[in-house]
Amino acid sequence: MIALLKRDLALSVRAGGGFGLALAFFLIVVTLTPFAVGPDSGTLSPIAAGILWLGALLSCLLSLDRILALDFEDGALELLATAPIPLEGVATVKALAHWLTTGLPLTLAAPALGVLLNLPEPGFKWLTLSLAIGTPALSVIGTFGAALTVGLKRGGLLLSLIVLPLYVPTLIFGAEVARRGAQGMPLETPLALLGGITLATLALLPFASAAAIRINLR
Amino acid sequence: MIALLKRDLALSVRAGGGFGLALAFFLIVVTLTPFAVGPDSGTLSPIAAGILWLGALLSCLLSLDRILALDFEDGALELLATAPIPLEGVATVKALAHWLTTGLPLTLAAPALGVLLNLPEPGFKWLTLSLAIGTPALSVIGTFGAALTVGLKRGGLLLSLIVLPLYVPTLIFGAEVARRGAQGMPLETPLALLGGITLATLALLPFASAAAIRINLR
Amino acid sequence: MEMNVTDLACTRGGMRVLEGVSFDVPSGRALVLRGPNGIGKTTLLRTLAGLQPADAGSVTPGPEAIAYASHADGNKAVLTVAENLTFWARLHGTSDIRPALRDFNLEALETRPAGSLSAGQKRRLGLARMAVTGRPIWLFDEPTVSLDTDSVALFAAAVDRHLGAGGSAIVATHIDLGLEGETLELAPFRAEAPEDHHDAFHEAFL
Amino acid sequence: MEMNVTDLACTRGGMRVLEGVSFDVPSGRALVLRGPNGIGKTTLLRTLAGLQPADAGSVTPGPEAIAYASHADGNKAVLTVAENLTFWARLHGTSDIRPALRDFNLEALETRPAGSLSAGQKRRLGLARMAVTGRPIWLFDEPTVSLDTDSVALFAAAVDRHLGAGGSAIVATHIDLGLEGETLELAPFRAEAPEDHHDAFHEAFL
Amino acid sequence: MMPDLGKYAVEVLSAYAVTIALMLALLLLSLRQSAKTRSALREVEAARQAKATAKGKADG
Amino acid sequence: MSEKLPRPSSLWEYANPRRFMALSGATLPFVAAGTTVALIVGLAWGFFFTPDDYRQGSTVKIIYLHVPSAMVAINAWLMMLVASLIWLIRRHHVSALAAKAAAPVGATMTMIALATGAIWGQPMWGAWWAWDPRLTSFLVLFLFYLGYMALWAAIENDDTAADLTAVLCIVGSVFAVLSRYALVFWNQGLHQGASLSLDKEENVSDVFYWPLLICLAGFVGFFVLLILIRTRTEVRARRMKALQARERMT
Ligand code: HEM
Ligand SMILES: Nc1ncnc2c1ncn2[C@@H]1O[C@H](COP(=O)(O)OP(=O)(O)OP(=O)(O)O)[C@@H](O)[C@H]1O
Ligand SMILES: Nc1ncnc2c1ncn2[C@@H]1O[C@H](COP(=O)(O)OP(=O)(O)OP(=O)(O)O)[C@@H](O)[C@H]1O
Ligand SMILES: [Mg+2]
Ligand SMILES: [Mg+2]
Repeated sequence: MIALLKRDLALSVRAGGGFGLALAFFLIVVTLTPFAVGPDSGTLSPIAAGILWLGALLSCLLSLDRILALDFEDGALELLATAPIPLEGVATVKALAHWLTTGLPLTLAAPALGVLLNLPEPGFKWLTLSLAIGTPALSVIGTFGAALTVGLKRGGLLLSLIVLPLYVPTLIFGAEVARRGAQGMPLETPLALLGGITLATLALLPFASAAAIRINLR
Repeated sequence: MIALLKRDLALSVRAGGGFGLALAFFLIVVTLTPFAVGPDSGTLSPIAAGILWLGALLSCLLSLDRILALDFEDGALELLATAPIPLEGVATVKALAHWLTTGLPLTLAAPALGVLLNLPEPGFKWLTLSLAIGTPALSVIGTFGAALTVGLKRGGLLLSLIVLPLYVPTLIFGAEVARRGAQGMPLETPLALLGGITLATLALLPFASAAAIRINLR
Repeated sequence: MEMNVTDLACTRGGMRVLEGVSFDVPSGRALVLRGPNGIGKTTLLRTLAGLQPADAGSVTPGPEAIAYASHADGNKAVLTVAENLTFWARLHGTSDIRPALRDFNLEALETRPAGSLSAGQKRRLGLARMAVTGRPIWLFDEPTVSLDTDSVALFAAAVDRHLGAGGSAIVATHIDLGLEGETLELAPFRAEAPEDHHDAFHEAFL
Repeated sequence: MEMNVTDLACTRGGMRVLEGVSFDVPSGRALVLRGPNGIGKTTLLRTLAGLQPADAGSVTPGPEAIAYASHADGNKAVLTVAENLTFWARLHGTSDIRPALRDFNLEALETRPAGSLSAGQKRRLGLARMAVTGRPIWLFDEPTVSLDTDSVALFAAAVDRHLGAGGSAIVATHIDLGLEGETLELAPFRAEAPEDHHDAFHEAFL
Repeated sequence: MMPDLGKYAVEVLSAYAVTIALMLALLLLSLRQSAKTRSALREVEAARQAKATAKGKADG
Repeated sequence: MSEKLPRPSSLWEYANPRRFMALSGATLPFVAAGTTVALIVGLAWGFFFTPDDYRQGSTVKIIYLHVPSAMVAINAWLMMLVASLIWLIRRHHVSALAAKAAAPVGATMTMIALATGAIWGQPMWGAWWAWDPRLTSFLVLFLFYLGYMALWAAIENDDTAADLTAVLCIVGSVFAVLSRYALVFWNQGLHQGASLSLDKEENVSDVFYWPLLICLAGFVGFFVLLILIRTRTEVRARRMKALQARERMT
């Protein structure tokens, strides 16, 4: 399993894609927002936390199809399915590798981009925290979506369609935490719920992902 | 050339993807925005026009890799390059087909989604107009990006990275028209500039796209 | 290790392809599968490897004793030959990739990225993977595609050595490899187009 | 139509592959290209078809007289056989797809989506495309892959008819098709590993 | 006959129109698909039957 | 597909495609007749013969469309969930096909509920749309329907498609419930509470109650009717596919 994680990380760094591109997309979405909604801070400030969460979610989304598709195409997924590790473990490791190369950099970059959108001062801490807690759920849910669509040609957009409604609860609680944080409001409840969602998806969804992979390999 | 256009349209309808999915993604981005920035119309109204433009741009972007990649993979692009029509014509037709299956539906759907974001009443007309004028430029620019990245495996995210900066001028003027329209401000200048950009890209970029395709086939 | 297959039936793309396949492969022996294109060799091997469920019949031992080499090699273009092999070795809990590199004449290529290999070299790397799994039963689906004669000899020698150490192998191929063991022609096991069994539960439908 | 190739040099992936290739193909004749894997047959055909520039040498006539059938067929899985062929015909300004369908025994499959065809049938469709281009010089890259013997005969007959009508053809293949014309072995044209020409501008660099 | 809908006539009528249009569209679509597959299946079954009888004759 | 079948010994045998076709063929005309009557009576009663509400004016007539369609939309998803579970556990093809057949009907009902709600919202709340949790969760439900149908359409192999969509349906159901709670937490909302509860106090007044109930029956009948028609279509299409594949094999 550690070998698999190492390999996936090496691949995403060496293929010159996985790692930098999600981050770049995040940067670009955030940069384009002022062009789209207008530059004045009165407009930007209140939506900053939300746009950052939305941008993180979208960049996460766009890198999902790399989680399994490459391994499926070159036959490595079949070999992993017959290897002496459970497919649930493979699904978990894949999600973890995705988080390490996408969710984690996004979380670390978010404060810097918050400056661009005039995020209010107290919001930075909570934005980072909410992303740190919420993005693992995004990766796990995304792995499930990728597992469902792995057999399809150009399943990319279909994958987005399937995954986005599943992202709704995470997005709501995550953005709520960041928003309340920025306004200095109490945020224990949404924070607890966000953590709960992440833990529950981590515990349960790998089974569904493994089942979907098995069905797709058949 | 008409044969090519017809084939591309038939493909995107029959493959059960190209057509509906960009629209679905647009719907989803717009739907998620309130979850991210909060539900009250005081926040949503002023950013509605911008978010709609941003959403249209992103959905456009995500469907770009279908423009040429499928033809490249199955060898049809090589055959088109040796067929007795200029490659510039092929690039133009591909962009047109992309617009008909993406930009046009997005333009038509935008007013309906404007309702969801509480777009102010006078904005609907100008939003639709600006999208109708601006989305062709998005398709043409996108075809150029697709031509640049067509030889790469999973060029999807790299494609986004290349195309997004090229989209900036269109986005600025398009969103400006929609925003000013929503606020009842004068908008002749950005509208004229938006039209100018579209015409210029339509006239010039197909040559660049054709050159890029030629280089990638080599 | 011995392999027993009894009365196996396999389905592909929703259609019954093979029926009533039975054979034994004693340890130290190989079984060569033959049959025209589309008869179901790949389907049978995938079923044996546990990638798809059997419609009927039994296979012993289960997938955990089996290593399967399909048409695709599953190696990563940006990783080097040694990195690819090491990954598979660690995944299967073994560690020494030297013998596999030597057996398939990959030592000179060890540090080359797999993507820069020629088709035959890629194939050799795919076959070398089997040696590092450490599993007793090897399944091969047309292993010699794009190999030149020298490499075919290397492959046959590697399988022979595996058989000599008490392993067994099933090879679907169109050429003669000179392996110890029998040949199974699959054509007789082709599934009949089903009659309309009005009593049967699902047949009524499919 | 006659084809003239003089002193052609081709490059692939930044490396010079073939050098000094010269031949003539008179009209009504075919040329068969032979050579081991990786020698540069595909590279040569792509250069002749105008898909990549020649490093040196000349090819007459240019790409507009040439139809090229590569490894890939370029047909769309969701369109039917007739729709695919009609598309290529209209693109080349011809219109009658009947003869092509007949020549390649595709009439029974006319309304089937190309995606539901077997590999050999797909290949036949790809070859039928050449007939609707209406061009005089046909280039084939391993056309008989996955064809059975009957289909190979169909293909040879179609090429013969094309030659009889004054066309010409260049075929890279490993099997004997019994076509009218010569054979060109590519091995002697293999490019030398470049010396260090310190004076030459590009050589020093590659 | 027509009830007085007051100032909300447009809303009420358009709600009814939209609903009935969508339901009818779905119904017609389903019926058309049903008819299509039914006749296509009949054709396939007939062809099979014909083949089976032909084969039976040849055997007997 | 017309031979006589022995009497079923278990309820599950109705999942036999042949028996399903026989049974559904026999019941179809009755369902169609009942649905037509209920819809015409209910809608006519509601539209022509009920008084206006003192607060809402004539817009209250929209309730006869809005509430039944909303209820059917939710219950269609529940039915798909049950059918998916039956498919996964007992592998009865008809139940997978019934789930497939239900999705477009459910999606249409969701669309009707959204459209009539939006039309109603304009006079009542002064906006076509508000991010009320009930409304929003309907939007999310609509997205689930879209994704579910797109997945069915995208996968070539029918059994694979049935399996994967069933998994999606189950996971989606959990997330739909989760979204509902998230949305309630996120925004308190403007929407009406329950109007058809058993608690007499809460209920809409009797004048509106009976036509509403009949409309509800009509909408449910419409749903059942369409499920039967569409499932029959799917069964036939499936058999045709099997026959053609068999043909190709011989
Ligand atoms: C786009 C806007 C709307 C949507 C999506 C929507 C959606 C729904 C939903 C999902 C239900 C629940 C049915 C159930 O739980 O069984 C419902 C019921 C109902 N809606 Fe709406 N609604 C919308 C607008 C409105 C408006 C504007 C009104 C009136 C002011 C309204 C009045 C009602 C009533 C009275 C019920 C019945 C409550 C019940 O029986 O539980 N709705 N609607
Ligand atoms: N994905 C699929 N969907 C539907 N049918 C398939 C699919 N893959 C294979 N088949 C069919 O199943 C049958 C068995 O295929 P299989 O790949 O097992 O044959 P094979 O003996 O390995 O052939 P080859 O020698 O060409 O490799 C063939 O008739 C083929 O047409
Ligand atoms: N994309 C590439 N990048 C780098 N080198 C390549 C690439 N494609 C081919 N080559 C090299 O160029 C040489 C010529 O390749 P080419 O495909 O023309 O050979 P071929 O004669 O067609 O072989 P085959 O019989 O296998 O089809 C080979 O040595 C190959 O390794
Ligand atoms: Mg095979
Ligand atoms: Mg070649």
